Amino acid sequence: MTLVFLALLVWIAGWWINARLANGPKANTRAVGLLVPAIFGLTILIVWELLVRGLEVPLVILPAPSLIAERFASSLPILWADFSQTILKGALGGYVIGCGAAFLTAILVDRSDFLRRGLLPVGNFVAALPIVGTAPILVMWFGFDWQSKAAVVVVMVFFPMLVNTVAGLRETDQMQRDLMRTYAASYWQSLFKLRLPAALPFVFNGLKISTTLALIGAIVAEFFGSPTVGMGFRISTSVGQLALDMVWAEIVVAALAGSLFYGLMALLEKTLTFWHPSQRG
Amino acid sequence: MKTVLAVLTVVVTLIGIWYLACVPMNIKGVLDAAERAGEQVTPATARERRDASALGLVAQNSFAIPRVWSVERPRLPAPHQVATELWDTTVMKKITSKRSLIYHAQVTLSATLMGFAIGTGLGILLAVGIVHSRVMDMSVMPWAIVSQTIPIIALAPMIIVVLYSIGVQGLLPKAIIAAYLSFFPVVVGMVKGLRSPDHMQLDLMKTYFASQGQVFWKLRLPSSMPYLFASLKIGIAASLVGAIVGELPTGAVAGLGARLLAGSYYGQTVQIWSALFAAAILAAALVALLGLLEQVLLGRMGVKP
Amino acid sequence: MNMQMTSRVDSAMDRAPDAAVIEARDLNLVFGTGETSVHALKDINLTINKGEFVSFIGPSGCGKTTFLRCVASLETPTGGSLTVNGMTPEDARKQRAYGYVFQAAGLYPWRTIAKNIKLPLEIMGYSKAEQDKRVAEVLELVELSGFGGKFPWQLSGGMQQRASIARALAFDADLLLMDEPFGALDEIVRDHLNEQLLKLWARTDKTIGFVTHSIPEAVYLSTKIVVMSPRPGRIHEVIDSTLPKERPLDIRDSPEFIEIAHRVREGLRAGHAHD
Amino acid sequence: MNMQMTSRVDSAMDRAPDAAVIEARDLNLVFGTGETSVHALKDINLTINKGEFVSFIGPSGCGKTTFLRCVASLETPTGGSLTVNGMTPEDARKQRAYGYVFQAAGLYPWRTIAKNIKLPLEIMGYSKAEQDKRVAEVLELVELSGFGGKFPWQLSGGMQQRASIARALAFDADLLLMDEPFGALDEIVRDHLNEQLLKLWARTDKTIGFVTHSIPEAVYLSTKIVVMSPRPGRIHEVIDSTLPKERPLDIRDSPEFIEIAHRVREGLRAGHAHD
Amino acid sequence: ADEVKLQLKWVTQAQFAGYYVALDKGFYEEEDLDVTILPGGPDIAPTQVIAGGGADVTVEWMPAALAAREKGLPLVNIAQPFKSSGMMLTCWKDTGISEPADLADRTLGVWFFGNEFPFMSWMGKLGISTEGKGPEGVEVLKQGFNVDPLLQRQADCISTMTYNEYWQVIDAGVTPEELLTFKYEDQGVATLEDGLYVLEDNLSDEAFVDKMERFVRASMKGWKYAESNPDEAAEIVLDNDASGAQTETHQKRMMREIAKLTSGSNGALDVADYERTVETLLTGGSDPVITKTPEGAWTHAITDAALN
Ligand SMILES: Nc1ncnc2c1ncn2[C@@H]1O[C@H](COP(=O)(O)OP(=O)(O)OP(=O)(O)O)[C@@H](O)[C@H]1O
Ligand SMILES: Nc1ncnc2c1ncn2[C@@H]1O[C@H](COP(=O)(O)OP(=O)(O)OP(=O)(O)O)[C@@H](O)[C@H]1O
Ligand SMILES: Cc1ncc(C[n+]2csc(CCO)c2C)c(N)n1
Ligand SMILES: [Mg+2]
Ligand SMILES: [Mg+2]
Repeated sequence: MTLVFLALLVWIAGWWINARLANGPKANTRAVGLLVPAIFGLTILIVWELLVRGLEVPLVILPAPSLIAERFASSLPILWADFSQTILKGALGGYVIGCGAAFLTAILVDRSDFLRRGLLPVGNFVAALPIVGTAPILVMWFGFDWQSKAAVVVVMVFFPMLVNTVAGLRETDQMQRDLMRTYAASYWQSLFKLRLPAALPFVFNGLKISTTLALIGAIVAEFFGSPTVGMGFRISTSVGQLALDMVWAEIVVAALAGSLFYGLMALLEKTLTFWHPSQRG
Repeated sequence: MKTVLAVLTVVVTLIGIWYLACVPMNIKGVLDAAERAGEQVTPATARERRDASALGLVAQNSFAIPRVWSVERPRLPAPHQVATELWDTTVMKKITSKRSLIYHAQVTLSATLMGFAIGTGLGILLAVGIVHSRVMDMSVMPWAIVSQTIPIIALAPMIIVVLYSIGVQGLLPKAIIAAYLSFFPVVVGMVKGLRSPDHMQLDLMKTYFASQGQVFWKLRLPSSMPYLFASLKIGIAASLVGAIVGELPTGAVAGLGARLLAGSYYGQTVQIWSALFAAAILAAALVALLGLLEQVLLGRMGVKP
Repeated sequence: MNMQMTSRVDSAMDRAPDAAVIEARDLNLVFGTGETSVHALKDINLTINKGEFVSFIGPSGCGKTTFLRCVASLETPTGGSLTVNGMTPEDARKQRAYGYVFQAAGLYPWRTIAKNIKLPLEIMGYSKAEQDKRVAEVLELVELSGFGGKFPWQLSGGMQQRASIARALAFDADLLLMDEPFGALDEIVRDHLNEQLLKLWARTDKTIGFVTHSIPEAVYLSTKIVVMSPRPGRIHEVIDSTLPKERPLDIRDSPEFIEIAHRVREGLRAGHAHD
Repeated sequence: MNMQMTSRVDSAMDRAPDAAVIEARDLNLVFGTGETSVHALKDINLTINKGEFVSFIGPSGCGKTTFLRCVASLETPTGGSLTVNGMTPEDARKQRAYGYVFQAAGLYPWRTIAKNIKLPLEIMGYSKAEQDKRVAEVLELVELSGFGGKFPWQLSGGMQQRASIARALAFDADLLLMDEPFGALDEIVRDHLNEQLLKLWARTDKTIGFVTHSIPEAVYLSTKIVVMSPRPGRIHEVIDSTLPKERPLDIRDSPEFIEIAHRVREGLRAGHAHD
Repeated sequence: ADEVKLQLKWVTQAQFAGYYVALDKGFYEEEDLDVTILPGGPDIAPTQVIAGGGADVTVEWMPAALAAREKGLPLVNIAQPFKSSGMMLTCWKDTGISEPADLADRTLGVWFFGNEFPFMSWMGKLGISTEGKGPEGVEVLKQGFNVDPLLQRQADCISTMTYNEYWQVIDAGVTPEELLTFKYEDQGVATLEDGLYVLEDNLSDEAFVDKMERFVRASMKGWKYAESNPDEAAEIVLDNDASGAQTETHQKRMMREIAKLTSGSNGALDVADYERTVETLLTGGSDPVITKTPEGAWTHAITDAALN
């Protein structure tokens, strides 16, 4: 019980420090901007640890962060193998193919008003499909290795990316397009000099959404059949073996990879769309 | 009108492609069956056919082509097979029957709606907190993003089991997974929406010396509506995915997810596809409903049609 | 709401008691710090008396808006003193001492015109009946009776701008602060609104602070024209108008008008650094 | 790019050969159909000769922009005839016969000022060296040398507008179409740009079509002022300016100027229905 | 009535007919029990459910139960309605496999999620590595929910149960002659399946023990009824299937096969079977499932009281 009480105390303390920092004079500095969420995360970890210990939650229900960290440190080779199978091959492969294909399709679709009118509603319908449901089908089609995972990812990211890119290519305002007309610019000139740059913020929106979709798709698809390596494989077999610490270690890998992937895209976005008002603060 | 025509053209084209795709996809199964029935196929044994290209097989065994659209357990069911199954399991069955897709859709729907309600409520609350408290903004927002990089779907079974163990069963565990998936778009959209009033609109409130509550109710909330609806539409689709995924681990109990799984378990591809389409139709209907609600509400708010 | 004397009178000893509505002494405002700081207002000294119509004119970035925002307590000066109705701008804001009209009409699109005008009244807790009465009154005043049930987008720009003025007039503030209220309108509509504004001012005896970019507008409307210059923003010249209070539109072709306009233009040009 | 005669001269028989740059005969344009249709241009007859500076003035919605867009072949008339340099507007556009300046600067935010000005040059296939030369030239012309490397949002509104004019000047078009290019600028900057534009026009002998809301601006700049009136959009009056070609800024205080301005205002008022 | 929550290892099917029959025929009621049967699923670990207190008793395979015990979750076998194992490896005959040694250098589908232990032991015994293809090793696929990997020839062999997946292969149009099966029973690596397990701590609670005695008694009554009335039992199962996915033919056939596995048991654990299972698991190759002989992993106390 004392541990539970302590947890409460830690929570209050963490919040208090953050409140001081966030409303203090240095609130807008980069350091504080990083520190505050870090303190928040740390507080949650400590509270979690204390609560699990204090309430004696069984290991098979929820392991303490310290156990997870221990498992993480001692299983690096396995985690790396799983990471490279699921993320590097499955997720990344599918991401590149899916986003690339969607991008090219968007350019094609944008060329024809008829296609856009016809394809977009259909695209939205398909986007509403619970794509994870196609995982068993795609495993049947593409086999057990990473190719089927990549296929699931391709299907998952294709439509969000397509819809965003098409919207982006429409994003130019009337005046910007008219300007191109006054120059009697060709289709390709106005594509490369106007519509693509103007679409970039939307394209990145699609790319960012797709990062998390890619991870989810690749991991979940492994539930429906996989070789004996991969994060989804490890998670499901570890649950069966009650090795919950391993499950959580994989989740940590997923969260790290996901955040990194997302962050990378956000960084790329910042450098390429520096001119967009949303990036200028 | 033009749009309808365009959509129809695209749909017809897609269905055409689909029918064509059935040929290479299903040819091996058809040939295996033919071989067993004693017919002459080339190459003669399944072993050899395993490594042959599908298109090659089609070329060599053109007699089998018509059969690819009526295989019982196809790799890719033909559109009419899916349509027939959909028809049989919706219109032709009593909706109380466990074999009725409507029954299963309704099970999923209730989890979806419950999860959506929880997720949306939570999302809006969180957004309100984030907009009004700097601490919340700085500490919670980054973690909300990180939270979405966790493959919750992979955790669904554990969540179900953990909730199971504290006595929570039935709708709620599924709804919680659905809520987890739907809260994020709502938070992001709502934060954006609540922050959408421009400086001038906020300053106007300041000149009236309006309280925070008044600013919220009279300015922030109304101006967030378009953003809210945009994210609600994403949220409800996500919620449906969550509900379906939440149905997978509990196996073949009830719901579209269960149909999906049971279909997969027994190799009933037609059943998988019809469950998938039912889910997509459900999602589209939900989104359309929200769109309607949006139109009515925004119309009442005088937004230019 | 009448002028209320607070303990801060000492800082305003040299003004005629109960006449000065706005009083700035060595007012300074610097945005930001370090290299990127902007000296938006430098050593502003200005007294605006009750019932005056004061225009602020000057090139973009000279601090016109900033000054008005200081008066409205939407911005906090970094030096000097500023009183509104003899109190701090903040206290004046809390007493709802002024109505503010922004450059764009800024009507809330989800409210009808009548509901937009009601907005401040709701916030200030007027009774329902009182709200309705006042809305009808000010709609009449800006010649928009009959349009109360329309949504903003159903009105032309000029009508929207009139509605936003009505909104600022709906509650009892003796001070009206207007930041380029007609900037977005075409010349004919603008002329018309100028005429109406003058009439309104003459009738209600409000004090008006008015920012504009247009020399004819400033000359036509004001009893006093404050010409400002930028970098740092300061008052270049204060020109008192010799025009009569009664001003038909074609006063603008009179030599007196042209003479004042000329002075304003010269003042502007002298204080202007081309960018 | 000099005027090129095509086979379509027949449609422009009654104009002085190679003088009329723009020629509209009974030009009509109706937007939409049925109940919601708008008659934006009705029976427009107008000839603009080489070297003229023609201003279009009129209340909002009278079709000024629409007319300019027809000339630029951004809009297709629904009746009557219109020729530009003796050809159809479409052919003229394809021959890059004109430069167009929009109301807002409309610079692409992802390009620097220099790159923005290069945009038409890239599209029209000028050589790299030629591009650089011309950019330097026009930047000089609009007094923006040294700002080529900046991004649009790093410049003030006036500077952006000047950059957009530079962009339209960078390639050899003898016709310049400007749709309220200075609408968003303050009066002083506007005066300055007006002066420069006049100089440029005098020097280069371009033909200029210029839309404005400002009476002084129209009078100051033009050799011919087209006063339009709305609903349906038509030409109310065409006023020829009697001012000399050489126009210092203070010509605006001259009686002649005031007289023309007065005529324009009267014309405007007569054609205007208050909203 | 006393409440009992039973967690099944898998979805509602004839594999669990005994419990559904006991429920449906009122055998539990007669023992003054109020039994709730919780269906399992592909990702439900019964051990985890019981550890969290979500169930009182669970149907589980012994390898998983013993593994959990070594992980610190003290599960105890209180009854063993299944005498023999129904697990086997089903291969295409035309791949040239004729004996276990031929399995090397093949692709095999295996169930994981705690069901992989018997397979690992077998391979360990055969001296075949599961790390990858090669003259001494096999490529292992994590097999999904169905028999597609075999039908699509993505694997040369897959895991099947005599009562379920094997018949799905047959239903897909494959003839028994095309197939070759290796029963774990025949290979001497059979492990006990579908026993009833409870948490050790609960066994010191007399009321709980009493409840379990009645539960096991009623359940065995259900099993014996099901064995002798397979078609009726299958119907009962179908009535309880909420997914509407099971078919009558399949369940009736499954019930007949299940009866073969349960017929040899009266419910009491055969200690010889237990020891064979433990031995199999201990010798499980390089990475054995359990590392030391478990203590107290079973008890006869309940069956002794229940069945006499
Ligand atoms: N919030 C702010 N932060 C930093 N600088 C500001 C801020 N607001 C205004 N400034 C700067 O202060 C100076 C004065 O701005 P202000 O808006 O008062 O000018 P203005 O005279 O109203 O110009 P305009 O005619 O363009 O409206 C400008 O240089 C402007 O860039
Ligand atoms: N694309 C369009 N579709 C329908 N109506 C249009 C369109 N463009 C312009 N109009 C209508 O045509 C009329 C003339 O418009 P135009 O833009 O030419 O006016 P303007 O004189 O340029 O006005 P302003 O001074 O406000 O720019 C207006 O009533 C306008 O609403
Ligand atoms: C994903 C998955 N994991 C394990 C099993 C194994 N399993 C558990 S209970 C049972 C009997 C069902 O016929 C079987 C085979 C499976 N089938 N699918
Ligand atoms: Mg301003
Ligand atoms: Mg216009």
